Amino acid sequence: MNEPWMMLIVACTVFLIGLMGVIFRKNLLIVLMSVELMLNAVNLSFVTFSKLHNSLEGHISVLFVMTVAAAESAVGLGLVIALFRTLKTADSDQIQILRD
Amino acid sequence: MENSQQLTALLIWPMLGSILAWFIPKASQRIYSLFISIVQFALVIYVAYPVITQTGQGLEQTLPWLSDLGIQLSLKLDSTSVWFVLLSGFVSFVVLGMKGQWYRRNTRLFSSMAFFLIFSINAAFLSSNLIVFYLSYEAVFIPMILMVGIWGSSTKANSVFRFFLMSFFGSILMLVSIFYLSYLYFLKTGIFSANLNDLLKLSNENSPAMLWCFAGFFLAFAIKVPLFPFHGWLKEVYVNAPAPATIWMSAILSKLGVYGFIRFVGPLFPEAILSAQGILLALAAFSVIYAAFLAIQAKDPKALLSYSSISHLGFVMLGVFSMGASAKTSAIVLSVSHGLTSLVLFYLYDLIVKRKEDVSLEAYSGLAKKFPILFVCLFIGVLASVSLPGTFNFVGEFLVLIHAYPVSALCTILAGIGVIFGAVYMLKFYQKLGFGVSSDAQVAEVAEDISGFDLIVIVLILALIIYFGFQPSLFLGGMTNV
Amino acid sequence: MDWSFLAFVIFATIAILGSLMVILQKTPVSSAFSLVLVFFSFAGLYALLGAHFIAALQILVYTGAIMVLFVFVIMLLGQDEKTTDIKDTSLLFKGVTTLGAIGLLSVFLRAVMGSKEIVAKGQYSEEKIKELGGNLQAISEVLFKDYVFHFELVSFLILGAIVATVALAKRKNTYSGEYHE
Amino acid sequence: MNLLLIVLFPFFGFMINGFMQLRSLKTGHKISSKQSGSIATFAMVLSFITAIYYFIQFSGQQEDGRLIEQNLFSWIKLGAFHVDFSLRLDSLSLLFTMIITGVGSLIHLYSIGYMKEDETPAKYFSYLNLFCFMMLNLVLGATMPHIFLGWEGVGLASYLLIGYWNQDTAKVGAGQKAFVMNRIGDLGFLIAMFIAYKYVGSLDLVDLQKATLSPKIASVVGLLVFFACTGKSAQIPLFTWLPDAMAGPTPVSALIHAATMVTSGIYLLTRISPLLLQAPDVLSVIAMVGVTTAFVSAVIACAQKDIKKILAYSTVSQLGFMFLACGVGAFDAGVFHVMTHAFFKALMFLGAGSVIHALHEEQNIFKMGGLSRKLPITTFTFVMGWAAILGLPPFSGFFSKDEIIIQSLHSQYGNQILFIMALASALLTAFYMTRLLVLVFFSPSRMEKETEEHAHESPLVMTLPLIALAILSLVGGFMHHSEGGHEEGQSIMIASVVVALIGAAFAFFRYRKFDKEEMTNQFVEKGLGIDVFYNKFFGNGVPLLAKGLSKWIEEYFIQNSMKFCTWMVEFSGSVLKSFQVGSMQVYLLMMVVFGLAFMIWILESVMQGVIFYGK
Repeated sequence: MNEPWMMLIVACTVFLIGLMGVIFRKNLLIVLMSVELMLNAVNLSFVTFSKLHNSLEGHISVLFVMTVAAAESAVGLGLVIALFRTLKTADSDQIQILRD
Repeated sequence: MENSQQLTALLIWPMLGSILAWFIPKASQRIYSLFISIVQFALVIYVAYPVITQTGQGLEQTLPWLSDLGIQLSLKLDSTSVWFVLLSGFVSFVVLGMKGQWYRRNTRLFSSMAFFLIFSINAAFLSSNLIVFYLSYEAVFIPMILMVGIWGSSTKANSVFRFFLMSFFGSILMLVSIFYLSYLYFLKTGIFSANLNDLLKLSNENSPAMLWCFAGFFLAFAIKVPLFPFHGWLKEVYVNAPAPATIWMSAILSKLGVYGFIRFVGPLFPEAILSAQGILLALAAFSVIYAAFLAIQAKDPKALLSYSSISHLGFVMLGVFSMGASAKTSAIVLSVSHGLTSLVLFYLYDLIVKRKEDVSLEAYSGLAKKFPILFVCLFIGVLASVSLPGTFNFVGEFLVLIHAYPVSALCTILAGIGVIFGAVYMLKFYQKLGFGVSSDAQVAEVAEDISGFDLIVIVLILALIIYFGFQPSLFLGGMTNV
Repeated sequence: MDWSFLAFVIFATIAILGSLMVILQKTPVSSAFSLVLVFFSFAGLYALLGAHFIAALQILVYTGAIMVLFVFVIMLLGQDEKTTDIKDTSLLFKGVTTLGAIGLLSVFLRAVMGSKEIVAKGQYSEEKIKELGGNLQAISEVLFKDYVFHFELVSFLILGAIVATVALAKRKNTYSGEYHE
Repeated sequence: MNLLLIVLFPFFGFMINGFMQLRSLKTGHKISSKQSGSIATFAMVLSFITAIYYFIQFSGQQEDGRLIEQNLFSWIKLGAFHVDFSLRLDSLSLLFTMIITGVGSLIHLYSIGYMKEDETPAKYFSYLNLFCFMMLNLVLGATMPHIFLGWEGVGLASYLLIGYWNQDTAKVGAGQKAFVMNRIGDLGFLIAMFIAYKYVGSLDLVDLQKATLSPKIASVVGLLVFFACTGKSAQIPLFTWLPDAMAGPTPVSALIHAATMVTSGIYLLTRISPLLLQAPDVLSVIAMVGVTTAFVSAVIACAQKDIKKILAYSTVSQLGFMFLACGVGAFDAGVFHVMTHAFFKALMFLGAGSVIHALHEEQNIFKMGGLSRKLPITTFTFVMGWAAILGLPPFSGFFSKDEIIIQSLHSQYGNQILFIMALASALLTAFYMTRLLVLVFFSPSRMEKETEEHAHESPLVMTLPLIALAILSLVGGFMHHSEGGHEEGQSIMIASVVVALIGAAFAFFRYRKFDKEEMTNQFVEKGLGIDVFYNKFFGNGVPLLAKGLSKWIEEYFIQNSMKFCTWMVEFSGSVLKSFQVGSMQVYLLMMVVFGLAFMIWILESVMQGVIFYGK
């Protein structure tokens, strides 16, 4: 059977790819997608560690993360819609009202 | 040590006063403040009475808080802290009776802040847990800064900023030291604790780390007292602050620094103090002379008084750094007497200012003829300040010097020279205000001599100063057996 | 070669490449579809790890619900033209980001190596799970015994999210006070 | 009888008069000098009667039985340090008590007349009583701190009385000068106490007298105490305050600056004489300083024009004689001279006061003259005082002064230099005193017409003390049982009288017909430049130093470093602000970079075992 650390490497890679996406993409939709990528990567590591430890806490956590992710993407997308409606853009660089 | 529940009352009552102040009508705020502070003082006396009479017995109370982090509300009233708590109770009661613009503008905020100040001062003096001490030590800033900022004179912004910066700079280093000490304790025992009694087990260690911790504590308290190179914030703040804030600062808050040295620095770092004793004593002695010189050239009477405060606290520090039980007691006696004296002087000066418009020292003259009783009181205050024998200050200063002499003759003599200059500037202060030809134009229309509450309180304090000048055994007796 | 290893390689490759595509595609729509790919491959990985229930949920929740939401919003906003933000971002910025990611990866890898030393101490070994009647039974046992309170709390979270979403996405009230038939 | 009574009577007088004064300020009701003065005088007389009671009690006893001690309460007690507040009466303090209360009563009485036109006589008399209270504490105190209490207390009273007319800032300044110069001396007292406590372990005078210290310590203590005495008793180098102190009312000068306070230095030295005798070096220093002061101030007195200043310098000179006596080990002679000097100098001051009173505050002796007809009683009593200070037999000064001069040569510690200088001072004393006497009372009048017409003899309240003091000046010399049966003493005695007569004759013939103002040497008149030097050096130097300190250290160093601190905060704030670019991506990138660094650090620490995590 494949070694669990391989799973972890996949999780790490996907997580970092998601992170890169969050950092250098400016389209809010893609940023949100990248966040989903990161969440998934974390979920994968949860499950892997759960197997490693012979425990089910990891699965439970994944359940909760999924619910939170669903809520988060719902709220996030709602925000994007609201922003787009007022600012006519989904580009995060354009959204700087709170800065000054 | 007796376990006692009364100590929390000293914290709860002022806190209650602070909250209730918001629900009291503006017009009756002064009466309310007076009432709360008198009850507070009575409480302090009630709690402190057994501590004073039963020599060596203290009260202790521990409430759990964040025990895992080694933070407990452990309160302790022993023969060191009891005098400071009493002094602060008394001073607060007097100060809150003062009339002034703080009872006309933002009154509710003032009383609320005043009681919050009393609360945090009491917490700082009572706490024997270093973290809690630090918290209350910092909490003192909030009302202080608000008071200077809201009721102070016009040029206050910069001074408040400096005051905050200097004090915060010092105390944040103290916090780091506290953390490091409790970490050291953790390494030794495996438990995190910031309790003084636990940390005292580290005191016999002589490592560079302890020296650094000492430096952190030293800086915090030296700024608070203040000692010579750290006094830069003081003059501006004292001059700009409203009279109650000035009195609190010079009578109580500076004592917080002294108390910190006596309570924490002395027991925790005996080795470090002994190795730096020469420098510390020299700093204290130099503070005395240096501040005296500054006072001599000061134009503003309030600046003069604030410099004189530094000068006298130099004597206190001389006693503290001399180490030894007797020297410590002497320093406490001098602290209390200085608290009373500066209370009288700043109080009376405020009364004079209320009767005058201009505040430059040149603008006053010949007021003694106008306000004879006020100036008789002021003169006795001045005499106490120059520590004439027969006043309480003399007892303190004499004891400090006589116990400092065997430790360092040179520093004692240097500080003694400060006594001479003390006479110079205090007499200058009094003469400029009181003597000479008075010009009526300068005096405000409704200028009456001191009377009512002011007179009663001032006479009471002066009587205390003179009484303790001949009968200081109350202070000395309770402390010798520790 | 083990068939499961083969499956792992396939799924892993799809997942990594798919996620790269998510962040590199110019149009949000293609990103979204790449994301679907990634979700599916993750489901496969979960299955490989024996977490069948999670695998099913992954497809249900992510691919079924979240992805639909994304696509729906893209449609709603009309974000179908190509974005230029990848090109607009300076090369230095991208370089630093990549370098940081690679650095983090190396750190993670170092930590991952530590996973070899993990000794399984939990009580839900594969045999135990089989005994209980499968993954789903085991999870429900834990979830509704030990974590029931948290479970209920999460429902509040979702309720809050629903309310928030409605509040955010709702158009400004255009009701003018007159009722037209 | 209670010893406390002696001290308490003046204290009550002080309290009563003080309260009366404060009350009158409130109500506006005026208090006459007769009212307040009689209270004050009565208090002093009561005190004097008590002292006489003890005098009678003592004279019936042996020498070693003359000691009464009364412990009032424990004053300061801390650990090993213990000071009682107790009074102790022995022959020496009894003598001083008699002088203070006796001469004090007379001067109080005199003041009733002198302060008749003053606005606030109650204040004046309360101060005067306060002074006597403090002075009695000084001489009756059994411990050094108790003496110090009196010591500072008399300084305070002196300050208040010199600056009594406090509308005049110059007079207040003179008071401040006196107080501060006394304080300089007091520092010596304080340090002497510290050293004494360190090596003796007690500050009780009896313990100090019994203590045997190493010569070095004894010298240091002795010198410091002597330094304190130079402040209080106006000796070189701290004598310049006394002439300025004449700004106060004349009875004050008589009481404080001639009869009592300034002699407390002699009292103190006599008290610790056993210590001083262990340190012969200090004794010779005291003698040299004393005789130099006597000589120098006599020289200065010769060039003065102000009647009170002449008397002031004369007092300094006579005090120099007393210190000379102490310095040659003849403490008895010094104390004896304190007594006679109290009589005749108080007499002369009061006489001068009478003259000034008659001439409406005129103090320049060149604007007086021929007053013997106008003021017969004053003249007569003044002549008695003159004869006493000159040392003409059988006046009191003859006995005491000659005793000192004899001792300066023949005592164990005496030598020729001291003797010759003492004799020279006596010559000068005779000269300036005769000059004063002749110019004021006997030479042709140089007064303005109006003043001359108004000049009149003082009322009985003022002349009565004059007469009493004149009698005391005459007979005071016989109160002392001098054991001096020196063979050589006879010749010296004659020599000193002859010297005095020469000086007197010279002055008499020079000033007999004087009718214009004398051109005195300005340098000498201004006190040989010593006062000028002090004013320049300390009077300007200290404020200059203070200004310099405040400018260079306070402003440039302290305040600028404060400014630097605030600047640092502002600067670091502005630097950190530039990180806040407002782009979410940049924040994230920073998060990644710093997170990476942090993780690497943590990992390294874990690998090296610096941080250990749960096992």
